Amino acid sequence: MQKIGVFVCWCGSNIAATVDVKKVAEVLKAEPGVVISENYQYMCSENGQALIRNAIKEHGLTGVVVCSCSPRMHEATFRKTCESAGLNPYMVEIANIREQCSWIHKDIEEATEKAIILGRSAIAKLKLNAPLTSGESAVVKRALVIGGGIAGIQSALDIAEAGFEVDIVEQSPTIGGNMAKLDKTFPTLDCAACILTPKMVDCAQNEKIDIMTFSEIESVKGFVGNFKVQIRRKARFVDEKKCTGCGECMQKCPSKKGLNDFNMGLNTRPAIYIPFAQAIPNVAIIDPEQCLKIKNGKCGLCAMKCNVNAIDYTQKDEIIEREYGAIVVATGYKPISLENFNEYGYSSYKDVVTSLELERLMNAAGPSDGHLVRPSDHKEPKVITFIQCVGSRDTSGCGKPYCSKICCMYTAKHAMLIREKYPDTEVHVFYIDVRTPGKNYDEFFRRAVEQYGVDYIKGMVGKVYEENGKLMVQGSDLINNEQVVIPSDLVVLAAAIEPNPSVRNIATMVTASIDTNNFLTEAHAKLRPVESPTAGIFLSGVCQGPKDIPETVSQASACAAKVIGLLAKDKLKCNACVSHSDEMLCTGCSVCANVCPYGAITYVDKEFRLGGGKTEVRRVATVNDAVCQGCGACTVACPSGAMDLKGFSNKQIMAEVDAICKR
Amino acid sequence: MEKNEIVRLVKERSGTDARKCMKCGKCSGRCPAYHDMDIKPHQFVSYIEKGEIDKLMQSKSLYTCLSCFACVERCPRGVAPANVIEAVRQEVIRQQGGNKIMAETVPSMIDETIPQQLLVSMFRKLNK
Amino acid sequence: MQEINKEKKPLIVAFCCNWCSYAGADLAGSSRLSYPADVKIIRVPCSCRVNPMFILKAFQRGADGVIICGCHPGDCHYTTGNYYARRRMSLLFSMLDYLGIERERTRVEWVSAAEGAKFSKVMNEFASKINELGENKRLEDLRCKN
Amino acid sequence: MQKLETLMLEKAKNLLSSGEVSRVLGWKKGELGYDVEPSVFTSAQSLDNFVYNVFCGANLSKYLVQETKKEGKILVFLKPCDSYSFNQLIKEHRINKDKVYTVGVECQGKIDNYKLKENGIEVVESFDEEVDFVTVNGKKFTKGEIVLGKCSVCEKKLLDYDEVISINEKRSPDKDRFEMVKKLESMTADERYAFWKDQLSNCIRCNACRNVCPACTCTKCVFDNDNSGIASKANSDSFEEKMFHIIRAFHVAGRCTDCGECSRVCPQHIPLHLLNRKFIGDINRLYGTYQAGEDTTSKGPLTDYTKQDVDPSDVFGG
Amino acid sequence: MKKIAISNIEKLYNEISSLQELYLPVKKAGATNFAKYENGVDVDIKSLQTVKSAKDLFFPQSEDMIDFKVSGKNIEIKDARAQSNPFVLFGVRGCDLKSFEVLDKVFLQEPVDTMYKSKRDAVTVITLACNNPESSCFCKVFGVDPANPKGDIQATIVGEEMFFEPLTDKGSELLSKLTTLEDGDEKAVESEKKEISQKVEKLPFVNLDLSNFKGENLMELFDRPEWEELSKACLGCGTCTFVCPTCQCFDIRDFETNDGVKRFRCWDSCMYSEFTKMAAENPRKTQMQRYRQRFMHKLVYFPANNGGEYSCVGCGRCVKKCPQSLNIVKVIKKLGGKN
Repeated sequence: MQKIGVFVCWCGSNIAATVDVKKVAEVLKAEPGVVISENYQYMCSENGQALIRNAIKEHGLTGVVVCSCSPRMHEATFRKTCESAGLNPYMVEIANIREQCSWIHKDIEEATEKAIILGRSAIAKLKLNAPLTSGESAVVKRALVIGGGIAGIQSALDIAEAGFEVDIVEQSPTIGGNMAKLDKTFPTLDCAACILTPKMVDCAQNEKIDIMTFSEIESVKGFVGNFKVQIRRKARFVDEKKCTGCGECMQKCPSKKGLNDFNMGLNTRPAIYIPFAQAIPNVAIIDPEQCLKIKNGKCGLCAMKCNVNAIDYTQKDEIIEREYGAIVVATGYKPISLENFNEYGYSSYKDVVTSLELERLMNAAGPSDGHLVRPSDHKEPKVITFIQCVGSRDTSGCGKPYCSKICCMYTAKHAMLIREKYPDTEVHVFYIDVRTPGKNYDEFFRRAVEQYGVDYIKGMVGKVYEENGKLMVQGSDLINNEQVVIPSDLVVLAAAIEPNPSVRNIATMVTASIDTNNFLTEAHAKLRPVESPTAGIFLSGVCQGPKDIPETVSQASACAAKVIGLLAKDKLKCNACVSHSDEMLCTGCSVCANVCPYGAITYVDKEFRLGGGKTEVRRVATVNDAVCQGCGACTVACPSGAMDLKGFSNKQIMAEVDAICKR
Repeated sequence: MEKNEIVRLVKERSGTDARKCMKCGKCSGRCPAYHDMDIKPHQFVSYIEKGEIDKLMQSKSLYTCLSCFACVERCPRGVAPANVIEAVRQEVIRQQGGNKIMAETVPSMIDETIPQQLLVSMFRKLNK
Repeated sequence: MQEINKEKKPLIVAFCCNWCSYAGADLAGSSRLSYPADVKIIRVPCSCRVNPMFILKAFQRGADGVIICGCHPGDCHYTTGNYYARRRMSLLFSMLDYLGIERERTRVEWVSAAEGAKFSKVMNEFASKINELGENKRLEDLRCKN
Repeated sequence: MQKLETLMLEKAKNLLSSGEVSRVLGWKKGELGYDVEPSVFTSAQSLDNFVYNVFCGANLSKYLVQETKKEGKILVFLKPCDSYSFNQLIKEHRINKDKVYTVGVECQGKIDNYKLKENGIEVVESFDEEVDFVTVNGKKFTKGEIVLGKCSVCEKKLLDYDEVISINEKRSPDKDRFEMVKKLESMTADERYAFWKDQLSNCIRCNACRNVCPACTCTKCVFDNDNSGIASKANSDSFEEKMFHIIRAFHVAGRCTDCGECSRVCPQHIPLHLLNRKFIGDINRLYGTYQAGEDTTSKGPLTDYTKQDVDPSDVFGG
Repeated sequence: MKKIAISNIEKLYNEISSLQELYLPVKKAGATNFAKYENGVDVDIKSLQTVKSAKDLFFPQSEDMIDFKVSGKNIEIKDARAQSNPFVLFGVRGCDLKSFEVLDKVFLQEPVDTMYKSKRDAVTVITLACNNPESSCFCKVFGVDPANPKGDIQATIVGEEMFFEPLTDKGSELLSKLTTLEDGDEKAVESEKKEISQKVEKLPFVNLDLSNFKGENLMELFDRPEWEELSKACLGCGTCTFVCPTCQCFDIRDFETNDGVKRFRCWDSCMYSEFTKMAAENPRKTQMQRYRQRFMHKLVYFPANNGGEYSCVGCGRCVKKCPQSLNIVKVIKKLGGKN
């Protein structure tokens, strides 16, 4: 038999002025199950709480209804009160008779009647409450960072700094990402390598950080605090532990026709190579498609040359499994493919290049040793035309609907650097808008125009064609209202950026949500921008949306802070109001998992007794209490009525409905 | 007909939402007939948005547009300047009423200098 | 349309999501923006927790109108809950209409935690609409009416 | 059609004798010609009673939920509409596909026994089927006159799993699937209310519609579950008629393949499919055309969303 | 013997319903069932068979028993049984009439079911001979003569006229009050009856052999392997039981109202997996067991306890209504004897 205590709060005159609190207490006392009903001036005060505590002890109450202000205000208070008196905190219900009654109604009779009904409704619900306990789960004190660009590096360093172990998994043979390819960085024009490579070295030297390059995520299981991840370490045919990075093998390799990815394919590299001088790890790798030994068994020069016997032509992919408490997704971006933009002639003319290619052309470690020449004839370009928004802000279906955010600034940087280094070069920039919000950004852009005399033309290019050995760039000059044709030597396209294509697969594995542009969705656009809605998954860098280096680094650090906050806990307290599946009713149809935003539901085959000694194996849903946030989407989606939500069960809500409708 | 009504009709017939234009000028950057136009393709879009139909109806561009649809093809926002030009041209023709050229009479008018595209677009226009 | 007499006042059940609309209702309260006492609120974690069963049950028990309030689409605390609720309720309401039940008796409104004024306005409008419609006869259960 | 039956029998006998399958799920001859019943055949001998003709309206897919839990593989013949239900059941993990050998069979529309009786035919002594006509006891009918309602609007394709037995091109539908739904929608609310009140007050809650429905495969129905809060056994009040049918239709919304079994089996001839079809029509209109059971992987419309979905207040075009 | 032209019959309905409530076959939304006669209803008296049987009138699908009114912590108990006023049940066919005998054996034996009895006592039954029995009819197998259903008044349609013959005092009394009727001749009725009897002989199921269904064969029949195949397609719905004129199982349920609890009884079906949930569950776990129970009850258990009286009347409703075409005829043919 239930013993319910009802406690009606006056809230000074806030409630008592419009609600006859004594009458409410008196009427509710007559409700079946109610053994004590009191009213008091301030229930939330220490004296009020003592009243409740004493009543629990004296009457052995099984549940408490407080008729007071909004549960959003004091539900937690009264739960604690009850807990301290030995009553399960979830055996408390609040009837909101202030915000939703006394404050909005003037007529005392009407407000009192409504308060009674709200009280009855809370009693009806309480009768079906069950004591709930929040589950706990241990936290594995190790983080996984997927992606070894500047975002991943920064997150990993910060997490390691706080004393936690971090693994970086990078799909290419070296960490560094896109930033390693850049020449200079805006708006300060410091050299990208000079600021990035020390961080890369820090990663390599930090004993808390384990770098796994040329590796991919194979599968992710588990939940916040307890992820089990399989990582595929792809065969690089060189023993990472033995290779010293001396580079001798590269010299001897006879197969030298491979396109150099690091230089955006602008020059070639041997079949065995180190991506670039400061690569981390500074270890060679063999391209099996190109290696004569691996392809037809004839060669083996590099192995002969290697002093430390690091070469292993038979190496196989290896799958390792590790456990993590948190996962940081830092998969970054790539420029979009320009095959849809024939008008700019990217695939027809060698001297139409993307901005990232230009970075390599200008980089001292690039294919032309930092001497800016055009790819076709290696001559110095005298007229260079930049085209912005190539594929950005494009809703025609050819490009991307969003602004790629970084192009305005790097184009200004390129223009400025060129004018600085080659003052006799003419530089034109076709733009739609120049967007420069950011500290010292607009000043930077204005410098390009005012100090370096870059010719900015408001308008877009309609076509690029070749005439007399020149690239003719035809476009609008909207300010002068004329169509212009600029004979150029080099055309640079500011291609839109898009999330790394691997992110889709990774998002699916970690059950993180992803938007129509393949950017990962944050838990809240404003208030939780570095977390995924899936607990334990964090977002770092461009995988969440276009951003430049300073922004990426700040987000990466913010992300690290969140990870540290999680890993610092020994145990995670779970939400007590979680869904649960009645296995006797569940048909395993998978509908609930489809609507769960957290990936909290999995299915298991379970054996059930049918009676008469018979058993049956059925697929049933199980909810992971550590992951479920208690929204209840599954409870309505579930066709068989097997899913219900603790604390807001079907029966509880229907009991409230019934109570409200009684009159 | 009232001016606003004409603007509405032209917008409707062109099927173009001029508000989608982000004023990049790519259409005019690509237009092969640009130099023969008094009102340029990108201006057609902004004029119609501003309701300046009279200027458009008197524009010589109506007759210099080749209907090559390069502007439509190139627009990153899915706006169709050529369709606006076409719609204005149609409105002018409708208002002129009787002076329509019948499709049948076109062959007799052909001379070798008329561009093929113009012929095609005339047939498209006149056979309605 | 039948007049509702003084004793038989209309009854409106409002399901409000905990994060936006319930907070919006609290804000209406603290701003002293009144709406009829006929409106009784039931707190649910998210609009996606509202089972069509609850709505039918409310009508069975004598409710004259049922309104579901949730976060604005895109603002859901649980990111996607109200998107599902939106589809479910669209289909359910269309079905009730198909069965000849007055379509104004059911409603969905998106009310954020900041929209106390909107909450009060919506409830006033809805209550007056229900008043106009009169007693729910088409989805009533006579056993519940005494 | 006779030839089709021969091909099917041959297939069944071969698979049984080769041991590829241990049972055959098909249709068995009745006593009056039209009272064909679904049956599981376990031997070549028992197949003597196997039949496939215009009276095989029953959807066999749901039986597979239980049958695939048993030892051995079962051969099943699926008409186009059955195969959509089959797909939906696969999607919902209700059938173990490894235990089924699936043969799609051609269907030109099955006869509605009720319409047959209305035409005075009490016992079927002989019949002859063509794609567009059927002659029963010497009386010639166009298919449109006596086929089940679901067949006259059928647009379903024969889905191919293990194999397909088909001779003739499929008959095209006679009418628009949503004709009656649209007609009801165009009525006033009062007229609609009166229509459904008449129809649903005939409901005797025999649960035939529920139990035959391939989308209703719950371990325990909410209406049978005293813990669900809405359990009920009879329509003790007119409210319960509506409650039952709204919940039943909503329960299968987005999952209903429109196989029409609910209406076929209703002893009171309540056009229950009009409720399901309303949901299907709304889903098509509001969220894009969706045919449940067309595949085994896509997300159902109620477990999916787009950010631009209409608000419930705009559903009526307001 | 009285008669009336069928073209005039609405007048008769009006006259009867002015005296007592009148229930007769009414067509609504395409289905014919017994319903109260009121202005504007679509009477379908010629319909051979209603979907639900006439048992509805004594044993409705759902009926209130007790109301518990709760206020605060007090409970008040109220009798909620409906008062039965005299009423006329018109258009009952031979099979349904026979079913009343079966139901009486169940409900009127001690302890008497007062709810059933009050309605049974209040009725005056006007039966109607079946001019055109259907192929699914096999009432003759159970000793029913569809040409001669012995109600309080027996009606027969001959051509465009309906004839009435009172068979009980109750019947005579009612008939004497009906001024719209005129005197009729017996001869036409007799020849119609003969014709009906000839038609009955030609029905496909008229010679079903029931000889095997005897109490002494109970265990043998119970264990017959054919049940498995017979029940294979059974969906476990309640159609057969709900349209059956003799099925009499019910459940007692409580409904929580806004001020207490309403206790009512409603039909239940042995075909349901939720039937007779005892301490935990239905003792019959498989559909085969449930299917077997229904037919064993009709053909073996009931006659064994009731002097050989089967609790099937051969109306054929299950033959027509089973969604998957399972029915008692198939059972009788398989297990009954020399079929």
